[in-house]
Amino acid sequence: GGGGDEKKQAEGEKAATGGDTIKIGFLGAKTGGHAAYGVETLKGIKMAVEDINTAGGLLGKKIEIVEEDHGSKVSEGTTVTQKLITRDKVVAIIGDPTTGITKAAAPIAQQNKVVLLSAGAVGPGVVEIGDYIYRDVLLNSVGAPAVTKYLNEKLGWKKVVVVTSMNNDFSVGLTDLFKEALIENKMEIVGEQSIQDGDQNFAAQVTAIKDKNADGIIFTGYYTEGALFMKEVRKQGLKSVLVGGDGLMSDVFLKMGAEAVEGSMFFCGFAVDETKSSDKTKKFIEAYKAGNNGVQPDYFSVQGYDAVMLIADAIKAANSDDPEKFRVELAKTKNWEGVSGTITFDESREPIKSPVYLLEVKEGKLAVKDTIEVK
Amino acid sequence: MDSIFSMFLNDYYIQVLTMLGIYLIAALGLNLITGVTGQLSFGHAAFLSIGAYTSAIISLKLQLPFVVALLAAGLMTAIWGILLGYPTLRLTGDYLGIATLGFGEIVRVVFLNMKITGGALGLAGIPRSTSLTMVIILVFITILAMFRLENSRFGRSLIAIREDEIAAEAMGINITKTKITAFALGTFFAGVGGGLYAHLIQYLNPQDFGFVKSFDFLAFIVLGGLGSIPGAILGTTVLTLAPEFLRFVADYRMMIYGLLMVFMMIVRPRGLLGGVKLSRLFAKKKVQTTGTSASGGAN
Amino acid sequence: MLSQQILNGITLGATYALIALGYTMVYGIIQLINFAHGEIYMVGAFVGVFMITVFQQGLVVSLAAAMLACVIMGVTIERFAYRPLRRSTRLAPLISAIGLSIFLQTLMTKIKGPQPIPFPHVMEDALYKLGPIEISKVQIIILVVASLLMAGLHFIVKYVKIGKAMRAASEDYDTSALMGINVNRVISFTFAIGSSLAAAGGVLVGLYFNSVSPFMGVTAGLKAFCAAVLGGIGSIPGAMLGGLFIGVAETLGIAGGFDTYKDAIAFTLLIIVLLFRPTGLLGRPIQKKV
Amino acid sequence: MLEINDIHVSYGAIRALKGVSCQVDQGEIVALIGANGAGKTTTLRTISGLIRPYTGTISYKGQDIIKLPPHQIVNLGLSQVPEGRRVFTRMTVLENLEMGAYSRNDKANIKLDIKKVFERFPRLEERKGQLSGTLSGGEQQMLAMGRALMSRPTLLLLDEPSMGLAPMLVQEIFSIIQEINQSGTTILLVEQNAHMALSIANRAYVLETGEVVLSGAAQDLANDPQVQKAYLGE
Amino acid sequence: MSKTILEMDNVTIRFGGLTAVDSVDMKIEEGTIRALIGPNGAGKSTIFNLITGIYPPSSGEIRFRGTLINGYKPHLITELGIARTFQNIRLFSEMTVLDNVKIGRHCRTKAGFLGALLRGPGVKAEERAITEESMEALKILELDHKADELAKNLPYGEQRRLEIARAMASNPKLILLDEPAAGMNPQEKQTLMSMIRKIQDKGLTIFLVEHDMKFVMNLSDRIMVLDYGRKIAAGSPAEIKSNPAVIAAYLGKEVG
Ligand SMILES: Nc1ncnc2c1ncn2[C@@H]1O[C@H](COP(=O)(O)OP(=O)(O)OP(=O)(O)O)[C@@H](O)[C@H]1O
Ligand SMILES: Nc1ncnc2c1ncn2[C@@H]1O[C@H](COP(=O)(O)OP(=O)(O)OP(=O)(O)O)[C@@H](O)[C@H]1O
Ligand SMILES: [Mg+2]
Ligand SMILES: [Mg+2]
Repeated sequence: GGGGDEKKQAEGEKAATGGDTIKIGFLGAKTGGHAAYGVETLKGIKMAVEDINTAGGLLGKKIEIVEEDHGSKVSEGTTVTQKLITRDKVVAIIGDPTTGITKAAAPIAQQNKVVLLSAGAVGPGVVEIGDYIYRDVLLNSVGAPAVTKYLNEKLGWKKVVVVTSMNNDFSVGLTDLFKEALIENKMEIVGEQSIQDGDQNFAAQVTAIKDKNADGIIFTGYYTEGALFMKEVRKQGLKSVLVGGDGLMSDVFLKMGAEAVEGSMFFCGFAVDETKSSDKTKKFIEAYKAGNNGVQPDYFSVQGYDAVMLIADAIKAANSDDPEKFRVELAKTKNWEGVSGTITFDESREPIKSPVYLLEVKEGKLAVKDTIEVK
Repeated sequence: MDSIFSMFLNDYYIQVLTMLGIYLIAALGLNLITGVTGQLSFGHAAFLSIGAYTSAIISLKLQLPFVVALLAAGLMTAIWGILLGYPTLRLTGDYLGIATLGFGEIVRVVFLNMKITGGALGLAGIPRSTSLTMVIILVFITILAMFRLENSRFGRSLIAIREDEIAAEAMGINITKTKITAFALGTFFAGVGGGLYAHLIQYLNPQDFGFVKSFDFLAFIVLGGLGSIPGAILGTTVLTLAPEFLRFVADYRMMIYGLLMVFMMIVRPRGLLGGVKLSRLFAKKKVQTTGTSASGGAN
Repeated sequence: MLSQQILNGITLGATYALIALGYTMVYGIIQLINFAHGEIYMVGAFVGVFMITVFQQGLVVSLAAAMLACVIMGVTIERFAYRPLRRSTRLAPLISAIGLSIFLQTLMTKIKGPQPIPFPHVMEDALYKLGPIEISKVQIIILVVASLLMAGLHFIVKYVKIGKAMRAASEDYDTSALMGINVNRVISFTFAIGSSLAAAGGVLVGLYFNSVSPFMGVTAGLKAFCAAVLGGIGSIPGAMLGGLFIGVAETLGIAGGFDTYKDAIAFTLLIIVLLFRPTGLLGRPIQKKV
Repeated sequence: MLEINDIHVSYGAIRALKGVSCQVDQGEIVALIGANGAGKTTTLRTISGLIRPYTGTISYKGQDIIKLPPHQIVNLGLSQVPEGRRVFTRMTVLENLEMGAYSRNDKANIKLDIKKVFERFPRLEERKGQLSGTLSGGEQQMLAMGRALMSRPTLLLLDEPSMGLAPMLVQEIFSIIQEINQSGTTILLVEQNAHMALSIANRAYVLETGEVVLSGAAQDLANDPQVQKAYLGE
Repeated sequence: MSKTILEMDNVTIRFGGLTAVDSVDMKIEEGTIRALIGPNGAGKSTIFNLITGIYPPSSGEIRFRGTLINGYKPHLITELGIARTFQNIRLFSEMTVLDNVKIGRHCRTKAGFLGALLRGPGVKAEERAITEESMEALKILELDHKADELAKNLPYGEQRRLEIARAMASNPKLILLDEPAAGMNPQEKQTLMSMIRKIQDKGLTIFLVEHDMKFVMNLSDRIMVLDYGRKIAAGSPAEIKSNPAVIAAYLGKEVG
């Protein structure tokens, strides 16, 4: 642990003496298989930083983002975390967008007493690593039961097919939660298929579920595979709609899926519907679109944005950029309104986002189908 | 001793160096298999993962001491090395490489589907028992072991197999047994490396041990100079540290890294230290090795 | 159901085969596992998308443009990254290939972003009934184009002298040169053909699966390579057979409930085949003569 | 016809040729003899363009060929039977012969020439479908010779064509060389079997450690006591 | 005469449709030099390959000092006491001359990988002995001054001799030489002949294939002639020289 305090001082030349910026690290992939998530998260982070800095900064200082790529490798993820902490002296790290690398990075942050806030890790066992570890996601354990109940009670679904992306921890975790909820609601799983992130061809899986007569498809993976899967579903002439988690929330889903994803539904912590969104969300979406050729933001960018804002608000509240102090304020976050939804950290520091929105693709756009309150 | 390190080095450097040490151990193992014995292995990362998971599970489920976990990791990996080697080592050249590549991918998929490894969710909460001191000691032990292996009756038979299998067999070398022993020894070190890795990173995910990582190891030893212990060390060091040194070029980092590999290979086709032997480095008399190609060559 | 799945498998296998041919030809001549080949396939797919979206070209022109672009790329890569290593250890160009593959992948990520992009909609999703099975228009196009390309290749290699020159050069550069063979040209030609087929594969896959991404070359490349070896690396019919074999086996594996092990299916088959036929299904057995 | 002037070649640090000059005239048989490692093979490989000398000139029919790639040199009618046979082991006997005719396009004549080769070496006809890697050493040597003839060379370079051949075939090979020569092909012959080589050659050069130490009419050299002692084993 | 060291009984091998060695019977007596001659492709190298276990015979029996060795793996046969050289030189080209010969000692020594790792006194002593004995073998072939050279850098003739030295190092009872004089000039052949005699004097039996008749006739005690896989003659050099069948199939004319 803290054996390196003097050396930290000696090393940190600029960072320690200057003190005119507050450094926040970005941990994520800009290359390799997870690059899409990292790059999107970073976009949101940068927008937030710009908003704060143009509004005069934080505690009179500007926020500076130190971005590092780990190439989607766990081992490099830990190295990057070490670097951000010891070389760059960041007070907080935002990342990693995936649960796996977050779990590898979290013990290091915890040990060095630096706040780590993941803008994407939804899997189990993250915040348990220590009291410096946070996340601002909509927990699947909140979303999945809510949506399942809705499917059963409001839409009258009885039989479903479940599709999981086997090498995606988000998907594997979400499938487990959906299955529990399905049992609870006495719904039947008539078929199960697995895919992998990065797959492009789903002909075999779709053919295999074709004659199952399911009411719908529960798809727990991410947007690219979701869109391509639905393309294949339509190509094979199947009419079912797809239901999934917020991993589907991306412009890619809409663009790549086109007509095929029409009617697809997923849960999400915030509304992107132009009529129902909060002002904050609306503003963010406008700003994001303006900077990205009219593309809609996804789950990673909004949460990246909120991650910075959450930390900034905690620093403001603590009136200090010392992680030991502002993490206490962070833990107290209640009914905090962000662009990705309304967040409360419960006593175990897990984020609770309420209400949960069920979004539906309608005429190529996202619309709020229903709003589900959770406790 | 670790506290001594941390007086001079910050945690970032310690992390990088520890990782380098782990890669060195594994790369030297591969060098024994591919560099010295001439048996292509494209599945080294899978052996690393077997060691990593074995040690992690032993630490987590049985709470045995780290040394035991490490040793078990090495042995378990060697056993798998033998199990794979037995049927496949009669394949020659690239076909063997491909079989090991396939094996590597199968191992990854199996870990992805197993309960005890946590599947795609990975295995977290592994105690951080690996220290730089320990890794340095193990690196030295590995180098010594490799040096002794290579400069012995056993090592000679490995090189003979690499040079000409038929002649080696005609000289009385039991090809199958020798190859498998080399494979087991090489994978043993991969397993130990894997054990150290698990207890450094504290989190394991099958995705991190794909074929791309296997090729990383191959690149380490080929770029360093196949069959050369100092070569393997230099190659591993250069290629492990390069991505860290290249951080200043930010988004062009991996692009430059890729080009660097091509460039270094073209400049030194036999590797950075191709043909350099540890024993010769220390020997008084310098024996000149000559290049194989003519001054001009065709075209 | 079964016949439907077999058709799915054959379509997938046809695309594997197109990529596998490049691997097998390059391997056949310079014994190099050209790991940058998957990336050439990826670039081919992107060029196709580019032609359709930016230049508003039809499928045929776009396909031709992608093939041409990749020919240039493949030949250039050979010239600068592999040729200087021709007489060094066999693993040297392999490392060079890995370096190139990292380079091309990150380059494309930098240019187009890491997100997959949708393949433009160039035709209707029509379905035709063929007895118990349904075949889509895209599937027909893939099967037709792949068959034409493979038949063309077969013709070139079989009836034009270059095929024999390729085999000779693969054994011994110097002696081939003594036969009057321009070895450099033959090797360039091999890369040209292999790259153009990969590009075609890229465009067809984009069309079939509706998306292209900077990472699409990795798995497809690996599977195709596996197909090449399974068929007997160096053998052109072997690559075709291997591609179809893996495509069908994988599809049936998924249909048969081994979907979680999908990626292991190809490799398990491969290892089994190699144990019984150490040089692949159609590979020539290695003759031992002392 | 062929003129080599002061060529120097080195392999890394080893200097293999230190200024070799020689010439071959139209219609001649010229023998190149010398101990192991004298540089005979290196000389032939340099002529064919497989090795670039760092100085010196080589001209063939008045044309400077030193910068030409090997395949173009072959197309000028300059063929070589390389040392150590170098047959294409994974191709059949017949395919090897076809490779020899690679630069030709007259299909009918190629067929005829293949027939001629088979007449000369009946053993090859018996083995024509066999992979040449599994041929016996001597059979491969016959194949290498036959393959070179398939290009209908005007100048043929032979590197130890009698190595590993049975006594009867050695005689046969030398009479074939004479026969080819009589039908208009000029020949540069490298041989360990100096005795036989000198008996059919018009002129000869003796190479020692990369330098020409003796040259002259073959007859004279055969009677030279120094040559007799060193190369003829008498 | 002395006792038989190698015996072939009705040995046949076929490759596809081709019978490369056809019902060959043969006995070699201990301590003699036996030559095997015959036209190219007669099956001489194949007989060597059969004896050393590279191919198993299709039928027939091969006995070495009374032991049936059909189907034994090559390394076991070497251990029993048969060593060989190859028609196409097969040295370990990236290894030094000395290391090449040390490999020859492999089957007479024991240290395994554990020995290598621990390097106990026994292992060190063994290694010293290996070096000594290898140098001995090099001396016989007059290559000791090149011990540290890489094998690939030796001239052709010396490479052939190195192959013999390497074979000698395995302490064989019987040594098979496949065209040992090929590619050598007359002078070198002369020295090689005396070296082979020296080897014979050490009590070894020599079985050689060679196309140089002067070499064969000078050196061998008995000669066997093969044509199309069949034995067509056997006898003393003088008998073979004048055997009309041998002249017709192989020699072309009488050699003197
Ligand atoms: N590829 C090579 N690398 C290094 N040295 C070489 C190479 N080829 C030949 N040499 C050296 O060059 C010299 C001349 O060799 P060359 O093969 O020309 O001799 P040669 O007269 O043909 O001998 P031989 O009768 O054995 O065929 C020798 O000293 C040889 O060791
Ligand atoms: N593995 C094999 N497959 C097919 N044919 C083979 C094989 N090995 C040898 N042969 C054939 O068997 C015959 C005998 O070959 P072998 O090499 O024994 O001849 P040899 O007597 O040693 O001739 P040389 O004097 O030319 O070396 C040859 O005709 C050869 O083509
Ligand atoms: Mg020579
Ligand atoms: Mg022979």
